[in-house]
This record gives sequence, structure tokens and C-alpha cells, in this order.
Amino acid sequence: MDDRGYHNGFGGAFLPEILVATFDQLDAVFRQARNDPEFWQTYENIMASYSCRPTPLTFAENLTRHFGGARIYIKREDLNHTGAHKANNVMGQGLLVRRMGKTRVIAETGAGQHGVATATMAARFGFRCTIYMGEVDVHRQRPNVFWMQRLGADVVPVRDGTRILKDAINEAFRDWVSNMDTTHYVLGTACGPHPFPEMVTYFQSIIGKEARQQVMRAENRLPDRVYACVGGGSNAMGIFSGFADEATELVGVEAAGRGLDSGQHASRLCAADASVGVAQGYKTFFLQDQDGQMKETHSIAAGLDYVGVSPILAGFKETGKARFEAVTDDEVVEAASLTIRKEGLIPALESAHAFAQAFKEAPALSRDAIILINQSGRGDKDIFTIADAFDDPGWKEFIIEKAGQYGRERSPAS
Amino acid sequence: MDDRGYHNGFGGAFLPEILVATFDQLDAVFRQARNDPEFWQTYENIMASYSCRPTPLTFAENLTRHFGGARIYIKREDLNHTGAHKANNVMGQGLLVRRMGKTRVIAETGAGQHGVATATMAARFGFRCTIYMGEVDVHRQRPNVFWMQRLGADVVPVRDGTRILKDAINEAFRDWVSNMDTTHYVLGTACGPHPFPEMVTYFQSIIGKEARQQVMRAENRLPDRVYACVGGGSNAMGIFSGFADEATELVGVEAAGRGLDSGQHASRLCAADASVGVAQGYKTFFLQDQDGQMKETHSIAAGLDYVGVSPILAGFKETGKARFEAVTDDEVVEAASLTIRKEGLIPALESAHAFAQAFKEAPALSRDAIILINQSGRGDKDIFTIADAFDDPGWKEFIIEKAGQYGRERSPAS
Amino acid sequence: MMEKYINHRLKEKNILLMTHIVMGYPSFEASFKIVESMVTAGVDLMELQIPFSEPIADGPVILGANQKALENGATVQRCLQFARQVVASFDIPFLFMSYYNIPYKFGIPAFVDTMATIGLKGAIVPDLPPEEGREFLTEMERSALAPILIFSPNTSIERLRYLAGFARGFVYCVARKGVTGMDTDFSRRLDEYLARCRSATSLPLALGFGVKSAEDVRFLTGKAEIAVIGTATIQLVQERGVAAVAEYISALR
Amino acid sequence: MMEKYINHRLKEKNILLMTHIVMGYPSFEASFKIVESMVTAGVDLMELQIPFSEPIADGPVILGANQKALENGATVQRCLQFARQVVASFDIPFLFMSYYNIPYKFGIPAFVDTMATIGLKGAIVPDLPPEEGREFLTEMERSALAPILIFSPNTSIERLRYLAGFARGFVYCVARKGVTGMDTDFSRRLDEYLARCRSATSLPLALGFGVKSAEDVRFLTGKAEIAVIGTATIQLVQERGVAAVAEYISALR
Ligand SMILES: Cc1ncc(COP(=O)(O)O)c(C=O)c1O
Ligand SMILES: Cc1ncc(COP(=O)(O)O)c(C=O)c1O
Repeated sequence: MDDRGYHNGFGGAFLPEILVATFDQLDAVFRQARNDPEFWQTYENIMASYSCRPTPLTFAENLTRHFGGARIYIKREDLNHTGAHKANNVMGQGLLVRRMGKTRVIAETGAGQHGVATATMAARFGFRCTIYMGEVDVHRQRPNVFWMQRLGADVVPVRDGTRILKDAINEAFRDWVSNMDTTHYVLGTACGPHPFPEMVTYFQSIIGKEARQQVMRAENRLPDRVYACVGGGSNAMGIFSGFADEATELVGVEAAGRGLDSGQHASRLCAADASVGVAQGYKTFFLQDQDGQMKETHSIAAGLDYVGVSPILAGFKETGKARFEAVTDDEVVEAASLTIRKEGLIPALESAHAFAQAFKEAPALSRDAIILINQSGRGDKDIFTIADAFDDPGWKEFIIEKAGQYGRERSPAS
Repeated sequence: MDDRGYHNGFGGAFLPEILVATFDQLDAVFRQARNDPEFWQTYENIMASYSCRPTPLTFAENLTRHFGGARIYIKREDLNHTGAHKANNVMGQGLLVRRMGKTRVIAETGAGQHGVATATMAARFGFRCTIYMGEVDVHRQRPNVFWMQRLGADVVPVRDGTRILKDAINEAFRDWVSNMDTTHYVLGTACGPHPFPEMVTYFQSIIGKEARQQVMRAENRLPDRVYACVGGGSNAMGIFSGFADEATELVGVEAAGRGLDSGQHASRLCAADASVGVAQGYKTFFLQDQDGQMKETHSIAAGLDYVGVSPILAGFKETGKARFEAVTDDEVVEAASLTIRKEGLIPALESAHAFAQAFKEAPALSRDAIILINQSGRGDKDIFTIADAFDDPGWKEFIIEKAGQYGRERSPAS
Repeated sequence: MMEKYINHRLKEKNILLMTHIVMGYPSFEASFKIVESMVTAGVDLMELQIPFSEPIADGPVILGANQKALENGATVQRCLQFARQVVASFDIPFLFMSYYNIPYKFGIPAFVDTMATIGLKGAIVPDLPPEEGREFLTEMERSALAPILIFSPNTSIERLRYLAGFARGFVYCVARKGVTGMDTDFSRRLDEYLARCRSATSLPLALGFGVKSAEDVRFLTGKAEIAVIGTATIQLVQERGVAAVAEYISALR
Repeated sequence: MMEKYINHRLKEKNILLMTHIVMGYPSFEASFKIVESMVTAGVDLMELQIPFSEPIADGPVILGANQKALENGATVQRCLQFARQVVASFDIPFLFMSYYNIPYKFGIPAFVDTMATIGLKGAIVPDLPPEEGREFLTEMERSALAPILIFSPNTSIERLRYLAGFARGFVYCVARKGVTGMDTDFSRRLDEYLARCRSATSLPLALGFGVKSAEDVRFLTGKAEIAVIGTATIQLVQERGVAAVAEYISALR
């Protein structure tokens, strides 16, 4: 591996020696695929016939009217099979796994979204599959655990560390160092050691490619601003890839959680408590203390609740190639609510971060300005979280009733 | 209204006098739209930019191999916005509502799927929206109630009759006879008084149009058999529309529930306890007693749990233009489970009826036979039902825990 | 036959009263007592509703009565038996009211024959427009029974005339949009509507939906031949029992 | 320096023992006692691990010890203080072991200077391949400290040679795939692997991952210069307390 994937000083591959050969192989296969013109075609075909690519671009007429500013377009990654842009990445990596002749995949998952996507890919490709998931997340995101199991995956609750996403990543690496001969680790976002950030970006760039063509077809010019939420950074890198031009401003939106000063957020590019470090195999901005120990993060959107961030985006931050903002949980719920009522679209809480920032800016833009929001996923997967965010009494009653029913089944005597 | 929509003696418009003028208007606007070549184009455009039409055709390589018989193709209506073919119908009717200059829509819903679709359409078109839903279903399908409310719809629990789908339909009619000047009733399936069966079929025919082209492109010939589940009959009519040729056998699959002899099923075209009658404004096969009183129905799939059936399909039954079969709840759960594991596709329990019947027949067909299954919707909306069907202990624990949390919130003292 | 009866009665009264019961609600015994009270209190015509599981044009009160009657075992046979008893006991015209599926499942000719044998005078089938009712109308004609057709406020004048062509006995004019059991605004607009109905038929006009007080009946006097009281008596029985019916009806006119 | 020490000791012993502790686990007091017992029992070298929140190459036992130590307040400063105390008290070479983020956040030059000042002899950083470790290696060289590089069973011979070019003191040969704390199969394949390692470097070889019994140590005698005991002692402390350490170590060789 000669190119170590540095982007303005961020990235690299800080690997235990045991994994070096595995990464050399992965890097080689990825390069080969990338240079094979047929490979992208195969990838596009599978995404067209198994998921529904190209996903549409929807003009948000009602929101545009509501804000009275820029014309708002929405890229509909929520319509992907399994409900988010995660599908793009996993199906792409699935093709590489097949090329490498491996028969098993593992993945980390936080929200469960990437776990479901990977388990789906594994079912379709016929790979064995193990998903690592922090125990806290297993409890928070039970519906996704249920689906992963139905899909034939082995879901392993990670009881170490803070028992959330980053711990699941560590655990996946521990599996990998034991089983690299048969196993590929399907990393879920544009993070981790090189070549993962580049590889995930490569597969997600299908979003930007399509969106660029679609905006051009609709408006005959490029958008003024493109908004994407930033967890690990894969959906943002995906859509940004289509708009590398100077003309379009790229806006990445992080989770400010309960506020950037609250200590309860997940902003690595906008917050004072983030700094450059090396963990989980790569160098980027991490939420860490002075010693370099990782901090706990918080976001209403489980998929943004991560300590690190794509080294490519960290590079963008340094060079000013993208602007980064952060919005709070409350702003996110409000933006989601408005989008649901005005357009009949239910953005994932992750995606709703991008909407919230766009809504702040749209009114001040002129009526011929064009903005594009990446709806990275659909929110109906989040009903437990969204219902809690809305504090919905009917929902709570339903759950209490349902629990009563299950409780009675368990103790038929009582 | 001159043509009263009879299909081999089934159909008609058995309307209270107060609604006759409303139906005349609807019929006229529908005819007009149908004769306007631009209308279909507008419809296709909205379905392409707001939902993700054309939905893909997926070759089920693993299932094909598993059964060792016919080549199995799946039409992916699950990828539609809101997760089912219901989107096609509601968006189409939305365009007609706009043509009629009405400002409010109402709908019945059983599973909640059509209610969510209608509420979504209303949000997008800017219509006011009321959804009638049997009280029993409100409790069973709470997640969908939650989404409808978020979408701005008024969800009215129907406490009359058996408090399920048919009662919701009656209640919607009662609203309509009071408010027809401003209000359109968005019926959810190819049932009800003329022109609803024809109109819903017209919009759903987009499924068959696409599927025909897609199969031809993939195989250069028509499929031997096409399978669709039959609740009211809209997804079946939709896909069948593309294959009116003699060459293709059309197979409609009903819900045999706990067995056709159990008295707990929803089969109107295969069961001895169904007979021709007139209710809810049209003539068809109903599950009714000797007096003509409607019976209670049962299916594991809430969307198939209905006493009537499309008069067009009743006509097909009489003429032999389609074959009808029924599969039990247990067969359905098994077919869903297999499809999830083998292909990474999660069919709605409704759709899984079509899969179950296809799986019975596929092994006996030759390897060059082609069969097509309509996956009318996605199953992740059904997690409460599916988890119950699988009797998943992890899920139950999760719900009991969640309820405990809600319970504690309610009584902070205890 | 019925028309003649109506005109005859109108010589003694300014307006006739038609009431409505759901057979078997709250029980057949009670139903019989209600009929008895009503006839004694001077009611001129009565609708006997055969309960149906999907009474699409009825509001919550009558809907609830339909369900309750069915739960209590009000089969069609039992209703026919009840009707036989009532017709034999009281000397006013009785009509059947039901949704089309009931006669349809029974068999139209057999149903109409049975009606004739029992001595009913006609039938109201709210979900059967004449376009769908060819067989039913023919059979009714053959048995000299009156099919009661329905006019509505948004029926065009052409269609009023078309409907009138099939009507016998009298025409049932629905006072307003909506289902049974909601309030009606008895105002000038109702006058205009009734005038329109009048212009389309020479048959007597019955007006129903929302009629419930002496005041309502007074308003209608001179404008319609028959005031129809439906939901109001069912509500009365629910609230104050069968015994209250006689007094209520007597006070209406 | 360290290489010399090792060769010197090997004149007295057939094989050296290197042990490992996580500083601050279960407490700094206990850590000190453990070091004391080990040195007294004849251990030849020791790794002092600075706990890190993401110890990616460690198995559950050491991972748990890292977490526990952090929860108990094992800051980097406290660990440096502990190391100072230990180096001053015991006369064997001590090495730091930690993940790269710890020295990186401290500042590489300052970290290496501090190590030298304290009197540590080297450092093992399992997530720092030489390609990423230019600055670190340069600083270590400047301070005459030994960067301990890691060989693994699937490292190619070319890369073994490449790694050897940066190694000082000795080379840490990982016995097998996987993380610390899992069983290792001490067999012929291990011989072949060690022979491969030997062919790439003239430095002494330490073998670690899964070494836990006198039998294992015997197997390694004559094949490697150093047997590394990591997880085993932590497990021992957990199960039988600090007091059991001395006896366990003495019995290994
Ligand atoms: C819908 C959705 N959007 C965004 C994200 C964040 O990931 P990324 O920043 O890699 O796009 C997730 C992660 O689970 C997600 O599920
Ligand atoms: C996914 C799905 N499929 C099928 C049906 C049955 O309706 P139809 O027979 O009209 O297609 C429903 C109804 O809710 C549904 O949700």
C-alpha cells in the first residue's frame, strides 16, 4: 500500500501488523476494480435492479414556498432498498468481497442501519455474516436487531467499553484480526484506515453523480449549496463528490445534540472539545480529552453518534472546501416535523440535520438560488426515537398495552 | 354515468341518491383524464420524481436456485415511497382531486398502509385529510397512526360495527355524503362503486406496464405465470394489467388465514363460505352469512383482512381469466422468512401470500419457465406483526422494557 | 293504493307522520310495544328496518340499533315473522326498509312475494338507484307494492324526473346531505328544495332526516305530506324507555 | 542497550520472561505490588501499558483492565509518575506499551523525552506501522530508546526485513492471528514461523500472545529469547489476588 490515503494530513492506516497484508489485498482489489470500466457498470446495474437507483430528485415545492427563498431540491436516498444510502456502500463492498473470494462479512453498527444493510447484502450474496453492535444500541435499536437476525446474521452485543458504536468497531477489528483469511470487514462509513474512506466515498459517489445530472436536467445549472448530515461522513462525501466545482458550496451538518457547549453532542468539526488524534486506525478530528481518551457522544440520531469523522471531510474543513455547521436535537425534530407535514417525506433523524441547516439558510437566499439536501435515509425506521422525541402519548399507551400482552403470555398463571 | 362498470355481472354502483351527483362528477373527470394523453405523462412524472418509479424488477437468483424450477422475478413495489403499491393509487387520485378543485380528502384504512399513503399524498398536495380506521386496527397498527398524525391527518377511530376495515369504509362513506362538495374519498383498492375499481386499476396498471417491459428486456419473452396477493385486488389488477395475453397465467392469492375450513380466513374467491352479494356500493363475492350479513374475516396480513373483493377479479374468476388460490398464515410466515434469508428482501405479509403460492409451484416448473411475483410492499412496517408471528423473545423483552420506561415516566412517584 | 291512503288521511290531518323502527331493537318484544304505542299515538305510516351489518346511509344511532339487533339474533326470518305479526295487529301501512343485500340474498322475487303475502305496502332501499334496481322494481310493480324512491338536495331536476318515473306511493325527500340522525336546519332553503321536488312528481312528499320536534313538524305542514321521524324515537327509547314513546308522538302534531 | 542486557541475561537463563501490566489496574497500589512480586520472582523485562479507551488489538481481559484503570482515574500524568516510581525502585528494563494516540496527543518529542528522563528502555505501539511512525521512530532513535516492532505470522518475508530495519532491542513476534488473551497452539507451525522471523533479523525474538504455562515456556526455550506473559497474570490477579503472582511467575521457568 503506497498511497496511504492522506487528505491534508488526515487519514492514513494505523494498523496492527497482523492486518497489514489484509489491507494490502483490499487496496489492490479496490484499485483493480476502480480501474476496470466494467466494474462500475456492474455496480450500477446491481443498484438499479436490486435497489432503485437512480433514486429520484424531488423538488420540494411546498417547503420552497414556505420559506420564500431558495428553490429546495431533495435527493431521495431514503428510497433505497433497506431505507438509506448505506445500501450503496454495502453492495459495492459485496462485489469486492466476491472478487477477493471471501465468504464471510462482518460489520459494526450503531443505529442498526448499516447492520441491516450489511446483513441484507450478505443474504443476497450468500455470505455468512456477523454484526457487532454495542449492547446499549442493541437495546435502543431492537427492531433492527430483529431484522438482522431474520436476515440470517449473527448479531453480537458488545459489552466492552462504552458499549456503543465505537466499541462495536473495535470489536469488529478484533474479529477481523482473527479471521481475515475468510472474512471482510464491511466498514459502514467513510472512516477507518485507508483505503476505507476512499472506497466508501467511491461507492457513495453514485449519489452525487446522479444528483448532479438530475439538477442539471431540472435547472440547467448547478445548485448553489448542497447540504448533507455528517456522521462518519459517507452520505456527505457521496453527494459532495458530484459537486467538486467552485460554484457549489458544500455544507456538512453535524449533531450539536443538546448544544455545542453542553458536552452532549457529536460534533467533531465545529466543537471546541474535538481535536486531532489517531484511533480506530486513522487520523482525524476526534471527540477526546486531553490525554487522548475518547469521550462519550450524544445525538438524537443514533447514526451520527460517533467520535470520529471522515479524514476526507477533516481535510475539507482545513482547506475550506466545505463549510461545517451543527444543529441541535430540538432543531432537528422541528425540521423533521415540518418536512413530514409539508412534503409527505419522513427524513431519518440523521438526514433531518441537513434539512434543519438548509431551513436556516433558505429564507435568506434569493428566489433563483438552488439548494440541494441529501435525504440520506427514511425515518420510519426510527419510530421509537421519533415517537419519543415527539413524546407521543398514543404511542406510549400502545407500547404499554403490547407489553402487558407479552407479560401475560410469559406468566399464564397470573 | 352510463357505463356502470360491470365485469361479468360484478361491479355496479349501488349508491345512496345523495352521492349520485358526486359519482357522476368523478366519473366524468376520470374519463377526461384518461382520454388526455398528457395526464398519464403527468402521472408518470410525479411517480418518477416523488416515488421511485419505474420500480425495479429483481431476478431472485438464490430462490431460483433453491427451488430448482422456474426462473423467479420479483417486481419491487416495496421500494415505492411509503413502502407499497398504495402510493400509485393515492398519487393518481390526488391529481384527480386537484382537477376537481376539491380541498379535502378522506380515506379508510385497515393495515394503515393506505392511510399513510393518503396522508402523505395530502401533505404533498396540500389537502386537508381525515383517515377513518377501525378502533381495533388503531390499536393493532399504532405505528401507522403515529405517522398519519405527523403527516397532519386527522385519524378517526371507528367504534361502530366490528371496528375494522369494512366499518372504516362505511364511516368514510358517511363523511362523504355530508361533505362531498369539498371532499374526495380516496378509496384504497380496486373495490367500491364504479368507477373506483376501474380508476384504481388504471393507476395501478403502471405496475404491469413496467413489469412487462422489464421482463421482456430481461428474457425477451413473457412470463409463464404472474402471482399477486389479493386483498381488495388493487396490486393484483395492477400487475395483471400488463399481462392480458393468453400466454401468461394470472394467479391471485388470497388469505386462507387459519385454513379455509376454519371460518377464520379472508378468502372470497376460493372459500365455500363466500357468495355473491351487494355491499359498500358494489356487487361481488363477499364473506357473508345466509341472510347477507357480513362475516368477520381473519388474516395475519391486515391488508388482506377484508370481506369483499374487486368486482373485476370476481369477473376474472368467473371467466377463468385468472386462477385463484389461498395460502395459510403459517405458509406465509415461512415464505417471508425464506425470502428474507435468501434474497435480503422483506416482503410485506400481504405480499408474502404471493410468494408462498409461487414457491409451491416453482419447483414443478421447468428451468426455462419464468414466473413473476409482485412484491406489493415492504414488511418492515409490519414489525409488530412479524415479530409476533416469529414469536421473537428479544423483541418482547424490548417492548416490556420500553413500556416499563414509559410507565415510570407516567408515575414519577412510584 | 298507498297514495290513495295518504290522500285520504290528509283530509283529516294537516300532515301525516311516518316513524321508523329497527326490528329486534332493543328486542322483538320491545319493538312490538313501540309499534303499538306509535299506532295508538296516531302515527300514519311506519318503516320497519331489517337490520344489516353495513348500513352505509345511517348515522350512529340507527347504525348502533342495527348492530345490537343483529347481535340479539335478528335474522331475516325472525323479522319477517315480526312483520307478519305487526301487519296483522295494526291497521296502518307498513313499509320495509333495508339495504339491497337483504332482498338480494333472499332472492328478489321471493322477497317481494313474501312482502305481498305479509301485507306490507312498500319498501325503501337506500342503496338501490333505479339503474341497479330493474329486477326489484319490476317485481314490486308486479306485486303492486310501492318502491319508495329517494330525492336528495343535490339531485338535478332531470334526475328528479327520472326517479319520479319509478316512484310509487310517495317520494322520500332527504332533507339535507349527510346520514340519518344529524340536525337539520329547517329554513327557506328547505322550501326551495321541496318546491323543486314537487315540480318533479305529483306523488305525495315525505320529508326525513333530522325531524324531531313539534316545531319541525309545524314547519313542514303545508309543505310536505309526510314528516318522517327516524332517529329521534330510537334515541327516546334509549334514554327514557318504551313507555315514553306514546307521549312523544302525540305531542308532535 | 536493551539488546546487550538481553544477551547478558541469556548467559544465566535459557529464556527470559517479559510480563505486562496495565498501569492503574486494579489500582496503582496493586500495580506496584504486582511489579514488585514479578521482579522478585525473577521477571527479566516488563511492559507497562498506559491505558487507552480504544485498545483495538487487545482481547477482553486486557481491554477490561484498560477500561477499569481509566474509570479509576489513570491519567497519562499519573501513569508517568507511576513509571518513574517503578523504574527508580526496580532494576530491570521497563517498556511502555500503548496505542499511538497517547504519545500523539502528548506530543511525540515531549513524550519520548519524558520516557528517556524516567529511564524507560523502549516502547511498544501496536497500531503504529513504521510507515506512519516516522516522527516517533526518529525521536526514539535520538533518545536511544528501543522501538519494539511487531512481526506477525502473515507478514511477508520482505516486510519482515523492512520492519527489522526499524527495530531495536528485540522484536515482538505475535504467535498467531487474533488479539491478546486467546489460546495459542504451540506446535511445529510456530517453529517455522519463528525460523522465518529469525531469518529477517539478528535481534532477539520475544514471543507473545497466549503464553501462560511452564509448558509453553519450555516449548519456547531455545526457539525464542523472550517469552511474553500478558493476559495470564491479569487473569490471575482477578481470580486469586496479587499475592498469587510471585508463585505463578516462579513456577514458569
Ligand atoms: C440515514 C442515515 N444517514 C446518515 C448516517 C450517518 O452516516 P454517514 O455520515 O456515514 O452518512 C446514518 C448512519 O447510520 C444513517 O443511517
Ligand atoms: C403491501 C400490501 N399489499 C397488498 C395489500 C392488499 O390490497 P390490494 O389487494 O388492494 O393490493 C395491502 C393493503 O393494505 C398492502 O398494504
